[in-house]
Amino acid sequence: MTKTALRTSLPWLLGVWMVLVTLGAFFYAPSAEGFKGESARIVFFHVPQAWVAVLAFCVNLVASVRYLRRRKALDDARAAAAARLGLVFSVLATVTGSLFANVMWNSFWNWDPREVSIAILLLIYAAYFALREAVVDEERRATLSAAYAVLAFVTMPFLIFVVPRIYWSLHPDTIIGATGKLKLEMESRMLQVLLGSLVGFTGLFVWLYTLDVRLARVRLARQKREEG
Amino acid sequence: MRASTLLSESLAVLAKELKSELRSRVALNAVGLFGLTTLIAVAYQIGPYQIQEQDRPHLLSALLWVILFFAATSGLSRVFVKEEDAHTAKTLRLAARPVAVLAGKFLFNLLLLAALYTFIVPLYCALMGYSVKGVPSLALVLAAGAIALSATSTIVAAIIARASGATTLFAILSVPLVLPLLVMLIQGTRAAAASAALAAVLPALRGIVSLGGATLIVSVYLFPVVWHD
Amino acid sequence: MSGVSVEFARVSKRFGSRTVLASVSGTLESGQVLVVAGPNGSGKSTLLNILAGVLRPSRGEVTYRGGDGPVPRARWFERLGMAAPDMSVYEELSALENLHFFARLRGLAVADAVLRDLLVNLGLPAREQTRLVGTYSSGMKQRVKLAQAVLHEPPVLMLDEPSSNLDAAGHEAVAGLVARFRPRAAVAVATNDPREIAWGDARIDLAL
Amino acid sequence: MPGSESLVWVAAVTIVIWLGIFAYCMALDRRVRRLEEEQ
Repeated sequence: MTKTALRTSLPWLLGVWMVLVTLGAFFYAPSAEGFKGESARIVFFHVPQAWVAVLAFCVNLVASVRYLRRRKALDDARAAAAARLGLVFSVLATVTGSLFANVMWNSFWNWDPREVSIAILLLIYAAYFALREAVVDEERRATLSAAYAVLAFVTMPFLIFVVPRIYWSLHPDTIIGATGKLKLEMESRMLQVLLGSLVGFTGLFVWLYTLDVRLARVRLARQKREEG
Repeated sequence: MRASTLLSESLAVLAKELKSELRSRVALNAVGLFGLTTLIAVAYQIGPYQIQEQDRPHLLSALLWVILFFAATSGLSRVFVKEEDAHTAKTLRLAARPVAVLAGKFLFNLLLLAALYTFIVPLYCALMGYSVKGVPSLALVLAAGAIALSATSTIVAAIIARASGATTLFAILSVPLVLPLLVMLIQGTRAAAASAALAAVLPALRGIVSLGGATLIVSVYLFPVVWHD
Repeated sequence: MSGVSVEFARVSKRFGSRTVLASVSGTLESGQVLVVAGPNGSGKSTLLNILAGVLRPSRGEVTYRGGDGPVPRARWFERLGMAAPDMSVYEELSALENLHFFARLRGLAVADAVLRDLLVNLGLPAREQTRLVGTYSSGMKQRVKLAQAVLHEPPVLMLDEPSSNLDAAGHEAVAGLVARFRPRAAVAVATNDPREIAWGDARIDLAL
Repeated sequence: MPGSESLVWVAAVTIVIWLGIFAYCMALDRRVRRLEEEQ
């Protein structure tokens, strides 16, 4: 299995995998009690999106720290690629979250602790790109956005542990626990679909991320050739 | 070789900040007037009597921190933005150690916040009829809050100082970082208002102090990278 | 401070797609004045900023060699004095307050009289020294900038268009300054002014 | 097993959306690979 053979076959595998996950989400997994109709099924898409948003933030952090140490333009490209995907997935997670909240508690936003953390993560990504847009010089843009990513990472633990605990006291009745996992008893089949979806969405993130980085690598190589 | 210590260099930066601020009073006016006008607007609209009894504890502490936060953002970014605008930043870069600059600017922002709080908070309590049972614990929460807010604002100010549209960018970049802090400050203020016991504010204080401390520590590593090219 | 030399090898700088400096090499020797000449936009200031450590080169290295080996980049500023068009002093402080501030920052306890004499030598009369720099003319501000560059007797001195905004007397004062520093410091002057080019023991010509 | 009418319809729409995204990504993949070969 050469690298290129792997690289061509993996996307197809992901394609089929996600079709199976979707079928599983709607037909294989039983409907959950205590939910209005089939609304709970959105969780098979909402939780993985939230997970990928957090994963992308960690990839962005690692690339940012590496940029601050080695000052390689490719590390900055990696950080930006991860942040772009992080932004997209945190928007998706926020939207699916509020859709779910709307069906369940007929209000698009009811300050569910985990939703607040995802929304703040979305604000961090938006601020990260506002900063990148505002700085013209490439090297300075890379340095400043890397510094902001590290700074934002420091507040993450407070975001995850402090905010939910406080909001929890405001809304004790929400069933989505502070730990980010749905509190409902997960039947084995539900768990299988959720894990399958997590794997699928992570695969999608990795695929898009590598595409973006390969594109950046080509652009940097061309730039170096022009400059050489 | 280096006769002076970091402390004396930081104090030199602080002294310069205070001297030039007292002469121009730009940040002081921004923060003071913004705080006062928002307070008057809020007090006039809401006033002590229109909030129901059971909502008062949370709403009054949340409103206080909304006013304090936005008043602060209008002035806290100046410490670095004015250095870039006046082209004194490069001179300072070539004369001082980065950590001394960070410490001096942090202390200045801390004093600015302390001035804002001592000016606005009593006025707020009077105008809004906010009775605080634990005044010493509220003072503690305000002090810890000032340290944490100054730590975050100073490093964010350094990051945006050389970007275009710096002042608006400052608000956009500091809001997500400060939100967890504001949540804890609001909770701490509520606890301080509700009971005189110091223990009431301890959980919030622990969170504020550790977030402020973590931010300060990471700023010491990040600032030299941000300050120098 | 002992003599310091600054070696720079194959220094290049690109801003986006524009190459401002293409592989420039040379050394700033102690006891010598190096003139960096060239038309506007040829990268004179960029080269000086890279040598001063406030700007990273896209390629190439810069090394400060002091008495006891290479000096780490974070400490170059302690051995360097610089004056440049994009370096101002604080307008809300007086000339003396500025110099005292920079002296304290560098950890030097410099007597008030020494600073007053330094400013007088550069052509800023005593009665002006306590007024706010904001009220100064551009020539007087330039003199304060030069004073801030030399008050710590640096072994490396970099002057970017030092005579800009200066009258004849001002230019003479700068010439005196360079002559005073040449014997025991490495001096670099970026300029297009033929009078300043004449100071150079060595020269680098940058092209567009 | 829930086989209600609307569920089938929603599942179908989701799969169509996914196949659209998938096709777009495959096209991107091919373009990047072509760019890399040009290097």
